[in-house]
Amino acid sequence: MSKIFKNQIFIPVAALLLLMLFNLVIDPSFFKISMGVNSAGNPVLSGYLITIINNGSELAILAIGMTLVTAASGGQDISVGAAIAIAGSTMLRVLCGTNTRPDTLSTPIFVAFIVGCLVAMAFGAFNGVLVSIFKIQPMVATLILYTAGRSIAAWINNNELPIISDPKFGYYGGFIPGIPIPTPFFIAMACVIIIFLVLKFTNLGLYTQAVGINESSSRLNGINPVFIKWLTFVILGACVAVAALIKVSRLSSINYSVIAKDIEMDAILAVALGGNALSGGKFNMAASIIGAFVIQTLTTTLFKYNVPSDALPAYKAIVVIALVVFSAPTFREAVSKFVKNIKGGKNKEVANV
Amino acid sequence: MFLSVFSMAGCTSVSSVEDIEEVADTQNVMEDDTDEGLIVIGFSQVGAESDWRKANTESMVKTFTREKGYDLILEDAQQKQQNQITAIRTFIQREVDYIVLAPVTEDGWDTVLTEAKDAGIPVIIVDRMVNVSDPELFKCWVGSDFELEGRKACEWLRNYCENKEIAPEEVNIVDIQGTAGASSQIGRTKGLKDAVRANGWNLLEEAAGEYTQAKGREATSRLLRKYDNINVVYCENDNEAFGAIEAIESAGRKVGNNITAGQIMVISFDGVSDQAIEYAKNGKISCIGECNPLHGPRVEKIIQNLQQGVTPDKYEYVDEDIFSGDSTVTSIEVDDSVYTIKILGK
Amino acid sequence: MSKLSNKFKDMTDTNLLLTITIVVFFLMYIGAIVFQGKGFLKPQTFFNILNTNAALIILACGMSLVMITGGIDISVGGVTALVSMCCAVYLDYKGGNVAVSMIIAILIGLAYGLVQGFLVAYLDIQPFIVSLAGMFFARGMTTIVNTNPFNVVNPDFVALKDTRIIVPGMGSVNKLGKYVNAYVEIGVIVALVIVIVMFCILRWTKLGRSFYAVGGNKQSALMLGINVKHTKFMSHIICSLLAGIGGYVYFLHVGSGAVTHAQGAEMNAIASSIIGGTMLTGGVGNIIGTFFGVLSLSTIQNIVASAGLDQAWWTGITIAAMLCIFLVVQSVVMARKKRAIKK
Amino acid sequence: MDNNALLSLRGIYKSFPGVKALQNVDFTLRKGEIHALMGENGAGKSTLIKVLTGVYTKDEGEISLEGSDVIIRSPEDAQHAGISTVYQEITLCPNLSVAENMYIGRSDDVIQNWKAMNAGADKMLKSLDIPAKATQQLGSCSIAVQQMVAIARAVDMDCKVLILDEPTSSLDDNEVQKLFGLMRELKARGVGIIFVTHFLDQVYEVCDRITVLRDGKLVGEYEIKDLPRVQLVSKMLGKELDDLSDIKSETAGSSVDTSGEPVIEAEGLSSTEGIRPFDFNIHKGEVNGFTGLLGSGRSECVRAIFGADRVVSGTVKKNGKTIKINKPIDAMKNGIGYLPEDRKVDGIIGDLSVKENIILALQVMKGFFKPFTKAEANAFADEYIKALSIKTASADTPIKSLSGGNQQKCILARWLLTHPDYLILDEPTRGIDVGTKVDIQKLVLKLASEGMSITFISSETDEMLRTCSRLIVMRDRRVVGELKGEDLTQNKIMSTIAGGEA
Repeated sequence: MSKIFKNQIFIPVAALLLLMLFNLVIDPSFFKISMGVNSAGNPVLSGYLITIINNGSELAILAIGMTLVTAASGGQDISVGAAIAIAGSTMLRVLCGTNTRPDTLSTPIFVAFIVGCLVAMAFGAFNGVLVSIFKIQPMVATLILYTAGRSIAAWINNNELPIISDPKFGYYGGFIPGIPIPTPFFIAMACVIIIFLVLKFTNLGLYTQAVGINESSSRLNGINPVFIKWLTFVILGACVAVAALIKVSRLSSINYSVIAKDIEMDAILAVALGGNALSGGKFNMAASIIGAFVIQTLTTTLFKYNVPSDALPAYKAIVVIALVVFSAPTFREAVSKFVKNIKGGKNKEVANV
Repeated sequence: MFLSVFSMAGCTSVSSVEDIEEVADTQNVMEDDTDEGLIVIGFSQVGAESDWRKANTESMVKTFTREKGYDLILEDAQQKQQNQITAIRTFIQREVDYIVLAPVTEDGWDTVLTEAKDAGIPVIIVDRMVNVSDPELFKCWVGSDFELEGRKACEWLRNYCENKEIAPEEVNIVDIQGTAGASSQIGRTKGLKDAVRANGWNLLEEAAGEYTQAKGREATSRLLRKYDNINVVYCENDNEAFGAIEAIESAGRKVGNNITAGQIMVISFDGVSDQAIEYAKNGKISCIGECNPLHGPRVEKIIQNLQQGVTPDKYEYVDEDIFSGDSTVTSIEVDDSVYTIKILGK
Repeated sequence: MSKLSNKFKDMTDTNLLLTITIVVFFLMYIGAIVFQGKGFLKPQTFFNILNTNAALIILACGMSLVMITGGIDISVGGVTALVSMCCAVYLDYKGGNVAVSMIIAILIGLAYGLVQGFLVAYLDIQPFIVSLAGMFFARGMTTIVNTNPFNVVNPDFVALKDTRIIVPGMGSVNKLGKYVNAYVEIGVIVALVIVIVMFCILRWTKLGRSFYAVGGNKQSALMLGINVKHTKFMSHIICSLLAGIGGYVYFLHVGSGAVTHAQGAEMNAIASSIIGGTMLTGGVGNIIGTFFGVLSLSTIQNIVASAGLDQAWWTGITIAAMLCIFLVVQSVVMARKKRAIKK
Repeated sequence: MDNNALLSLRGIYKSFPGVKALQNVDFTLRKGEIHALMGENGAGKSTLIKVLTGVYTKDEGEISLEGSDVIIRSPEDAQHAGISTVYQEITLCPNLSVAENMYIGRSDDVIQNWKAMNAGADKMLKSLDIPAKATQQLGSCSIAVQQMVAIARAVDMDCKVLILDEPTSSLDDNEVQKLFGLMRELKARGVGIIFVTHFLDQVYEVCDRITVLRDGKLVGEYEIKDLPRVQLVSKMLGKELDDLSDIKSETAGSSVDTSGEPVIEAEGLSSTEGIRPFDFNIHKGEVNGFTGLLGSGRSECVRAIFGADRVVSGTVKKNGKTIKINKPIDAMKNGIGYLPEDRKVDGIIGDLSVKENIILALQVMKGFFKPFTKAEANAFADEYIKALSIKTASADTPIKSLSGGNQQKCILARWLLTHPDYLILDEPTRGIDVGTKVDIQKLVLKLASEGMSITFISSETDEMLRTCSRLIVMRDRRVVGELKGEDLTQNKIMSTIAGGEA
């Protein structure tokens, strides 16, 4: 029992179950999934659970990269939202060519994705260089891209808003005809599977943790900490590109100042909710990914009860604080002491009698 | 892209295009008279939140070029009044000749406009109105009659329903509003509300859309979950309409005029972007109340008048049309004026 | 030469970074005058920078303080918006009086400080997460209080807002040939007072030095007999209190309540602190540097604006570039210094 | 009850999850005495001191100072009560000035008087002969100076009780003597001093009394004259000791064949850390050592061989073939292992498990894309936990929760697992109890006899004499001599280090 309680993954899972339980008690229709037909005439599933796995996908993908960056560098990348804008803008630019409202795509989507991916990884590499070579704290280093990112994204498309009319481009953020489950979920699952395979068949996990815990010692054991830190930022860049593809595909367009706004905060939260120390070192990837879905479940639940989107953060904040307070070691210690005291008091009373 | 907007505007408000050329001619003559060389204009723009806004900015930039003897300093306020106030103060320090202000909201301009007046710089307001204690704080205003736009769109809806024999109580409208407090939002909302009262339609809810696609989408999908009888979505600009259409389609519903058959009708404003016109052609947007963004030539004319010491009219409205892809309604009448609907063929 | 390098070696990290910041600021301002001409020569241009950024100066002071202590507080922008909205609603809807609105601002700041400080200092929760939640909460609460932006028309408040303090002996002749005195708003006076007070606290008080000690090495500070938890707690109290005051100064400057107020202010405050030579790792920083950091940041914005780089996105790119240069220079200078000491 | 008692601790209990660190410990300190607190690693010395200084709060027990009970909840309280402490690790703030480090956290004054503070600090620094300025930033001083500043702070506090927790580990002999002088002076003033160290010589040089702890329990308190060294050691270990003499009897490494090709041979090697180019060689099965004062460049030499610092000149040959070593991984691939000097900073990876720490080096050598299976990793870990008798709850316990000696054994296991041809051990016994020290020395000799070449570095000369067959002596970052065979005596080493003509 205590082992389960102590396990890192306990916190996000418990939070998820708690939220589900809350919905089950208040309104079981939360779990209703119905089959409908979308405008393209395809059968699609809809319901709150579908919304969660659909909209939580980008967050889960980002949480993967963010977890690695956090583990290796002991800091967070706050530029992922801006980087998504850049990657998305690049993809649209490549797809559209010179015409911002093309009838046909000027390049295959695959090529556009690769280019967007390279650009996102290049920006990740830029952050990585600042952090690993210049030894600037990650939050500060990524503040640069955070400030400039959306401007760069606007600049890539001359501040125009390209719109893709080809319905195929919409598949990545919507539905593939004939498959009623939203595509982003498949993409997220693919990313999750890839990262777990990578963690299993390479030493990425061991190296990033070693570097995050003790850089100097890792170096003396033959690890190149500079490269590992840099690598985690590049991997995050790749995650950003995938998330960007989903984001722009959802709209078939882009809004530079709004796209993926505040997603960095949610991604960092996902890592923290997963019980991973934001100061780096040991990490649990599964916990982070569940953490991402906890956040999305919370968001969807709040939406369901008609909390306006602007007021949403206030409720989120309360839940987050409750979670971190509950998982704070100091708090747990105090509670267990308190419980002990009560029990101890009872025992003494018994003894007195 | 700009060119296409321009040509489209050309077909809708021919008069203004001719104006440009006229003014440009007088300008060339004028240039020799000014010793300073360029006329410096500080333009504080709201932002780049919508296609309309961008077309508006483009119009200004294309009009006030160096070749024509102007130096335009453009400041994008990114939707914040504070940035506009700062920009105007910077203009004052730089001693520009004219300040053009496209205000983000109507209130809170007294102080800074007084400063401009004290510094002897005339201010021209474009698009939205300002609400100031002393009307002398600005020279004149150029923009659209937003309430008229709203009334025209509602009149179209009334005519359409009458033609199709749809009872007023069957019309269930939601209003996706623009940036709260903006003149356009106030005018278009008022136009709708008056029409709802006069015609006996149901206005289910008013939601904030902030003139953006993302907000439009978000608000619409929330409303669709809340009400299952919505059949008209009244979006206060095109970008909101794009968002609304996405939301409707991803909820598994269809957009279109045939509201008795379960389709949802989208009404929108601006009509500046190709996409909006495209949507109107193929019936995704049922009706668009045009909002003419081409303020540049009008402002230029005013500045020319001021240069020559002529006081312009205090309020100048630009001419605007109404578009639809559906030919059920061909003309409407508002305030005793008849407006022909521009039917956009496929 | 060797004397100079010795001086460089003996300089504390704080003073070294401060010197860099001040030098860069003056170079930049001179550059602006040379390239942009008359606008930057007018005293009022400089005072306008102060007027516009008075609130940011106050926020950045608080931010520097928590950063020196080794923490971070990203809720300051949210608190500013919340303060503006609450005060605006109170003043207009309740017809309240100005003094009470000030107390409201301070109370909001204090409440934030108490909660965040307690969570960070006594429950050992990472400050980033705590203040992130704080930011979410403040932004959310602001919308809950009131969604629509509006201007305050309360006459007492407007009078206070429009009060201008003439700067003696400075001014310029305007287009109409009239001599106009340079002026600052009340907020600037508040900001300057806070800069001075904060400087004194950090330099000469026991608490102030404790901030540096805790930021330098928490464990050591504990062993040296400093109450680390209390020190951290105090840093958050002061920071949030300053966010409350800064929020009011912001409110006084804009005279309205809006959900979008002070958006990104926390990042500007952090950027100003970094440009001013405060290090996020803690233990190094200076309030005077922060003050110049804010000025540098806004001078850059001004240059961009008057350079006629019309698109808004240029501002973002230049600030980022400047931040990048500052960070790299800092990093290189510190590394050099370390090497110099070793030898 | 002793009337002269300055500080007394009665029945102290302290436990951590899973560990009873202190059980019913009594301790008495008298006025004007220097009292050694001895025990193996994990015996509870550090815990006791941390309880006394308020870093930990005790579970049970009483502390009284000059006859009246005191409650100490934080280091602040301890300072106010007149207890000041110098810790083994430097516990000062590197970003503050020297003067500030000496005065911060001491007074109740709200306002700091910089002038008085700097003047006072300068006076103190001068009187103690510490080469630092009051206004200098502490971080710009050498480690030894920083440690001296910490001592100066403690001395300046006019304390009643001064605790020195292994203060000498980063000081050279000269500085140690200076410290001892200071301790005697304070003792004469009536200050009670608690002295914790692993150096037996130092204990017998300055202390009056010894309290021995073992496994968190009190063994006893003794007058120094009543307790010969051997007995002290046996009390600390809890067994009679023949082992020590065992080792002495083996004249180590005398049988090494040095005629063949050296395993590792370096020529003109130097690194960015400022050592003069040096030559070096080692043969199969040989144990040699670098000796010299702290800061003489011992560690820098071996770090250069391992590629831990950037090498700027020189060549390295292995079995006669030139090899290129730019970074640690190159050295590892060529069969070189390096146990670093600073275990905490360069050795352990604190939050990772014992298992992960053990397999790390071999894993890195095996490659990024070839992780060990769980079974393999467990097998390796179990093998070495057993072989080196590492005391740990399980292979999955985080290494940071082990005692210093056991952590060191894990690091040793890490390198043994890579089966190096040449192993560098830099201060493997620092801060480790006598029992483990002996274990490690024995292990070194055993490995050498199996054919491994080992370089052994230690601050304790007798330990070097016991294990090494050849010593390379360093002074001021250059090699000044090489001693072997007959020359391996304390005196000869000392004179070579000192560098006199004699």
